[in-house]
Amino acid sequence: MKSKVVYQLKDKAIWLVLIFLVIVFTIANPRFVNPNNILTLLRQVSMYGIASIGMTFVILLGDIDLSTGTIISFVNIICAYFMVHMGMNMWLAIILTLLASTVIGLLNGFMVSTVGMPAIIATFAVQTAFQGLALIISGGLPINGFTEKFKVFGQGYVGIIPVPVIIMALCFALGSFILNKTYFGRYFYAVGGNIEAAKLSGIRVGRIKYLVFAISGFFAGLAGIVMLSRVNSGMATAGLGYEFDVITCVVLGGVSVTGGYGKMSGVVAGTFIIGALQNGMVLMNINSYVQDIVMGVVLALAVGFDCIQKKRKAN
Amino acid sequence: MKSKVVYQLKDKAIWLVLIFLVIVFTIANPRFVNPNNILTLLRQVSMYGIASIGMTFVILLGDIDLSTGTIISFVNIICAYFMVHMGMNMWLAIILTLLASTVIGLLNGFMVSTVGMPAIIATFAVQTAFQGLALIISGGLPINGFTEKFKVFGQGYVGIIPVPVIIMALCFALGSFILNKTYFGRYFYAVGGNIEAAKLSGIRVGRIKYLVFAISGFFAGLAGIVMLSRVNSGMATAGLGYEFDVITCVVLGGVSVTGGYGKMSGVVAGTFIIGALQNGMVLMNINSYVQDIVMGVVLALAVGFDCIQKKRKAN
Amino acid sequence: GKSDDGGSADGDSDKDSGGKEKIGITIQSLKNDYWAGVMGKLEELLKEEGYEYTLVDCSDNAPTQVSQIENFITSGCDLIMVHPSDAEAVEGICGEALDAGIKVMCWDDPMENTTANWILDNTALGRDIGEATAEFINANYTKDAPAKVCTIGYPSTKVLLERETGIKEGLEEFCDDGVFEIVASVEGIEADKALANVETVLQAHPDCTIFAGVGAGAMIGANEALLQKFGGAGKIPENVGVITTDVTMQQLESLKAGDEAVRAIVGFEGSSLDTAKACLEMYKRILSGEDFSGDKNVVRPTRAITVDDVDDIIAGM
Amino acid sequence: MSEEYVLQLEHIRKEYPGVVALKDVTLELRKGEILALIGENGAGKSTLIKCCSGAVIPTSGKIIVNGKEYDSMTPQLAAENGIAIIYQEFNNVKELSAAENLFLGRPIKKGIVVDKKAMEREAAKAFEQLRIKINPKTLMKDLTVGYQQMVEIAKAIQQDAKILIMDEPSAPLTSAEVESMFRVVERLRKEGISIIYISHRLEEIYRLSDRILVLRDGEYVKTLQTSESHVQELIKLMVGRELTETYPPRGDCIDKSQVVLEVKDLTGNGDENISLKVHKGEILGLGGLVGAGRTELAEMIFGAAKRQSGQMFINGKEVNPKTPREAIDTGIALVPEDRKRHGAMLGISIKDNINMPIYEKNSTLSVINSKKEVATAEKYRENMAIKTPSLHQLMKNLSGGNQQKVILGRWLAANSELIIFDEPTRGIDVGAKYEIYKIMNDLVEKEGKAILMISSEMEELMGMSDRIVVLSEGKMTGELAKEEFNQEVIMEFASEARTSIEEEKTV
Ligand SMILES: Nc1ncnc2c1ncn2[C@@H]1O[C@H](COP(=O)(O)OP(=O)(O)OP(=O)(O)O)[C@@H](O)[C@H]1O
Ligand SMILES: Nc1ncnc2c1ncn2[C@@H]1O[C@H](COP(=O)(O)OP(=O)(O)OP(=O)(O)O)[C@@H](O)[C@H]1O
Ligand SMILES: [Mg+2]
Ligand SMILES: [Mg+2]
Repeated sequence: MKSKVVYQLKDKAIWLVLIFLVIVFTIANPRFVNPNNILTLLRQVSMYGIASIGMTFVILLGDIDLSTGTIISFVNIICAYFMVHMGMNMWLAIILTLLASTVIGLLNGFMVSTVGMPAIIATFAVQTAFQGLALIISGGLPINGFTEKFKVFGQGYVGIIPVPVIIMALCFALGSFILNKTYFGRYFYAVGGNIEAAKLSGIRVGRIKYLVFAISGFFAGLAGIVMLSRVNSGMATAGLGYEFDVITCVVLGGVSVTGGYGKMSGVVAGTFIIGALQNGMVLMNINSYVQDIVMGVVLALAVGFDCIQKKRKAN
Repeated sequence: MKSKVVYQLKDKAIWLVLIFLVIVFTIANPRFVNPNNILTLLRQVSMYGIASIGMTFVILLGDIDLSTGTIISFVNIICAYFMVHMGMNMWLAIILTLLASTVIGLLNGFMVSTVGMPAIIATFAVQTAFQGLALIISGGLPINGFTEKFKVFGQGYVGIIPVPVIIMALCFALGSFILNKTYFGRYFYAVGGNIEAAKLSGIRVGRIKYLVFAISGFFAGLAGIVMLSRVNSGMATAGLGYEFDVITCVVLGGVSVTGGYGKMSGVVAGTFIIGALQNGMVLMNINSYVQDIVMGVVLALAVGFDCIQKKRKAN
Repeated sequence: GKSDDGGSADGDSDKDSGGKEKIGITIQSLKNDYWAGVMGKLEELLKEEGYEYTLVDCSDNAPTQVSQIENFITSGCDLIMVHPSDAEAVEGICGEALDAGIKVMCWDDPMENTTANWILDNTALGRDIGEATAEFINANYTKDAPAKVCTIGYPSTKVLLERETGIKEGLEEFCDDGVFEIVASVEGIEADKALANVETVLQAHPDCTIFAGVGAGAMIGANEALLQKFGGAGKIPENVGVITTDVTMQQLESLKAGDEAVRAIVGFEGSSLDTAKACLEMYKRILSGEDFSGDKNVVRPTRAITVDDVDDIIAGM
Repeated sequence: MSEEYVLQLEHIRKEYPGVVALKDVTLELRKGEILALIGENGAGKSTLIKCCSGAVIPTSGKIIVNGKEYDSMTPQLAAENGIAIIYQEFNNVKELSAAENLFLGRPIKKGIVVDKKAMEREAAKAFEQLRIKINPKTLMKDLTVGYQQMVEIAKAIQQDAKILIMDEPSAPLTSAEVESMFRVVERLRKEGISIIYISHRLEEIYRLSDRILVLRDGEYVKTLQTSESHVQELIKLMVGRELTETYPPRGDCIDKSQVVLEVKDLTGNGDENISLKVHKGEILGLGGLVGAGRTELAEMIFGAAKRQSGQMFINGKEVNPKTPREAIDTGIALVPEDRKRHGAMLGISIKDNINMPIYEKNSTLSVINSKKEVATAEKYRENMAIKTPSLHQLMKNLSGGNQQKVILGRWLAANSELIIFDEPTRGIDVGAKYEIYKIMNDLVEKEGKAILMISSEMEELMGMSDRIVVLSEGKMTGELAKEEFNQEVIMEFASEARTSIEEEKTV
């Protein structure tokens, strides 16, 4: 009973951090809580949010995906290339693009699962190689000139709610559903917690890894498409460094990097915290060098606090 | 008996890769094996080599240090600042700088060991925060105008051997000595192999982590000083992304990212491979996009090959 | 746009509260000495004149920049200056800013949804670098012993790619016939990377003497490599040279020293201060409500800085 | 008074979230005695002794060593005070040599440089004393489980400890190895060293100890003089009730006409040409010494390890499982030997642990039927009498015996026809043992399952099996019917291939 309370409190703690930040930023600049700004903020983090679903699964397995940023870039380029240089139908381009990103994820899965490489190395290799490929395809130049229709994913609205925010919300819902209601979710926790035991319980761990990396690739691809639509221009470096932003969202959200523990709701909070920080600090007119420091310190404090809690509880 | 042979072969395999690369590049451009070029190549990788000592220890522990690049940048700036803006004596500046880099390492150690944060998060937070700090100190501007004397670390020669190459060689020798001969070197394997057993055997694991991160900080600092002297100008972004180059050297060298296994000699080979690739591809005038792809593929193949070997042996 | 009412209404209340106009500035990267230098001066000027401003960089990431402009709109800026990572990417949001009654200025690109553009044609800038290099080559080489040239670029960024292309065009255009040959093209935006790559090029082509690059890092790295190759300042042959753009103190000092490999720097208005002043001038023109509808593209001047006028420039850094 | 006791644990209390592992436990160890610590699984024995090394920090209570009082210990303090502990779980470093493991944490060194030669010399001496043949240079990972445990024991002895604590040291050892360990332990007692000895094997307790301390459910029950106590009394104190028979009776339920599992000439994973049959309703015992290759055989049958050649039949149909999943789907289950590593998923709930192999079956379009999930878990919690406040309790908060029951529940839920038990009662107390035997009986008797049971405990093997197959060095060396069961014969078969190879190994 007591342990349940402690756990719930822990899961809630990250929301308290979020509330605290919101209060601070609101005091500094009341515009922060303007509904308009909140929607802007949500739209700004939508790409992180979407990509974080797959990253959450990967991290739950105790692995990591450093290729997310490159997949976003690569997808940016090929989707733009399909539509602009090949004049492909928008939907077809999107489907092919998502397919491609999933296949890159499968490649990660292959290296991690079949070859047995540590995820950090495998996905870093993919990151490096596909960055080069994206640059070759684009020749280093941005690709633009999409149809108006394509703008809807990143710039459209349903009522007053921006479409990317809706996509993000749907992704979070889907992620939460997969984790809590399907057997895949149970498997992720089992594999992340004790891979040997999971294997001997009949879980095809290899396939689960393929699946999870493919999912991670897929969501990175989706984030890439939303980004492309949002900025209306495909750049081969668009996703550079995104993986760490996404990892930060996930880890802030309380997902254990050693695998086996974490919740989707925490990741939602983690994502919002990053959004609030990025948005709020600009509203507060904080020097961009100082912003780096704040980001580092917040990450250290949030995760550090969590770790100290855990340590204390363990004794 | 048999397993010993397999191990030795495995440790040698990376040297075979190196030899293979050397042959390929020599065929492509015979200048590659020109002693002059070999020395140039060694000088080019000297910063990787120096920083890789600490990284090897960290990875042997099963941790990772993402702050290496930032420490290099930070050290670049403060050493330059001490010498140029504060007119400090060169040696004093170097000592203070190395002290500072060691202290940053200790900060990593504190977060990992005392707070209990996962190394990847702790060192990433430090990376972010200190990048900001380096930019603030320098105001984003390069700092230059060092004494002639200072150039010796990066540009000097002893006979025909560049000083940075000598420093690298000494560092490798020291690293190897620590790992094989000293008791704390053996502790690194113990902690990386089975942290619980190490703890219960009375090894002060906490201190070992402090020590290893401090060492990693120290060697990153040393690499930063060599870089500063070599480039003759301090930039706040000088080390950006270096951590992954260094990690690549270490991992190519056969050090297991899950900790507990690896040798200094492998890291030497890994470092040379990266050097040969970077140098050889420029000699061959390979497009820089393609260079990325090659890097990614080589990393994947080298580590993948190793993993398959291991897997096969396990069955 | 959704931000219309909120944005402009709040903007008014800000002005009522006393201060001068509020300016939001987002540039590609502040982690770069050229930009840090110019922006440092601009900040001084803005402070002096009592402007309220926010200065951020987007780490060369278009979506981040879009977000930053969104935040500027929210925070009620009167003028947004964007130095776009990708001009096309910020068109949409700049349009929203205009809709919200905010003036928008673009640095570098001839954008659509802006009040005015302060433009620099990077291909043209590259061509200027090529021209300056060509002058040096023409003066030192002949058809029989053509110059071996290495270009130092950074093809992952659009503007720098354009610059590098421009350099090659400029060389073709301004060099005498057959007087040069490009033997290598390497990457090098950071000094250490440029240094390593130039060293390697010097191994592959020991007779490579001309290095034309896209920025400060390329110059510093190439200069160091040459200094090391020839054994220090004063020992560099007359016909060896490094020519790039960007105006930073270290480059200027190397140029001024005269005995290093730096031969010319292609700059813009002059010193960082000159550029900052010119930029502020643009702000004032835009904020004063000047009508740019005729031709909103204000082209920035470029010029080659050589040993002769280097002192004037240094004074304003 | 403090002179009389070398170690006193006073009023120790240890709380974990949701569990009180120890409630006000007091223990006093006299100089030169062997104090046995017994209790059911989860009684808190390991937790208590971990307080002596700082591996566990007590919530309250005092630790008095040689008159010095501490609130909690650290491994360093323990070492300084001459306390050495052999833990229940393995505590070695696989990539270091046996010698380095022996000196882990206190290497022989000159300055900061380690003296490997000296360590190897000393290690060789230590192994000699224990009469084990291990090359000190061998990497730990190349040693079998039994040898690894012997290194642990050698390590504790090597420390010249004044107080030696051993947590189930005999569990992975063969009887010969246990014998040589006993000789050493007795010698140490003569030298005036005080020893705490934990074991579930009561015959060991009687053989060694001077006094016995009984724990039950984290509470101190009683301390007895060994010479004045009786087995029945001890069991009663531990379990809190009377236990009549060690092995519950089982009716004749073997259906000779139905062969559930047949393997023919199975080779691979260290085993050669294994052929055996298990009938419906039969328990086939698999005997042998440590390293005989029984676990390897189980892994092969279960698809967890690759086989090179041979055939396998389930109910007469040839099967070829390449993964545990395929094995499970053909009706095979494996209750693994190493519970912590291969069985229990510690970070997830009891409910999820039980349901893991059947989730796919109980899902429509991959969505779990949560009613069925809870019902299944509830059913097996009741059937197995798993002690837990809630099915949502994480596995790690259960004691070893209860974890084993959860894992059993998992395989019963999977409704397997053949269940392989690898050391089903290793490290499990008498009470829980009896319950597990009963469950096994029910499985063959009432549900007509077939069981393949690997056991190193001779009594268990003979008490539970209908037939016994003996392996040695990966080869089948004998088969005995129930009437032929005889300890000496089994031992003979078990060591058949062994003697020759052992000599070769030490070279
Ligand atoms: N880290 C932990 N977190 C929560 N509960 C724990 C933890 N470690 C042990 N416990 C609980 O403490 C109790 C005592 O466990 P302990 O391992 O000391 O028993 P034991 O007597 O050694 O049992 P066994 O004979 O199975 O080894 C058990 O109920 C167990 O579930
Ligand atoms: N991968 C392998 N390759 C070759 N030989 C192996 C391999 N794994 C184990 N062995 C050998 O097979 C034998 C069986 O080892 P193991 O200790 O698991 O046997 P066991 O009969 O299951 O013992 P226990 O009684 O502890 O269950 C040992 O001699 C071991 O050295
Ligand atoms: Mg125990
Ligand atoms: Mg076994």
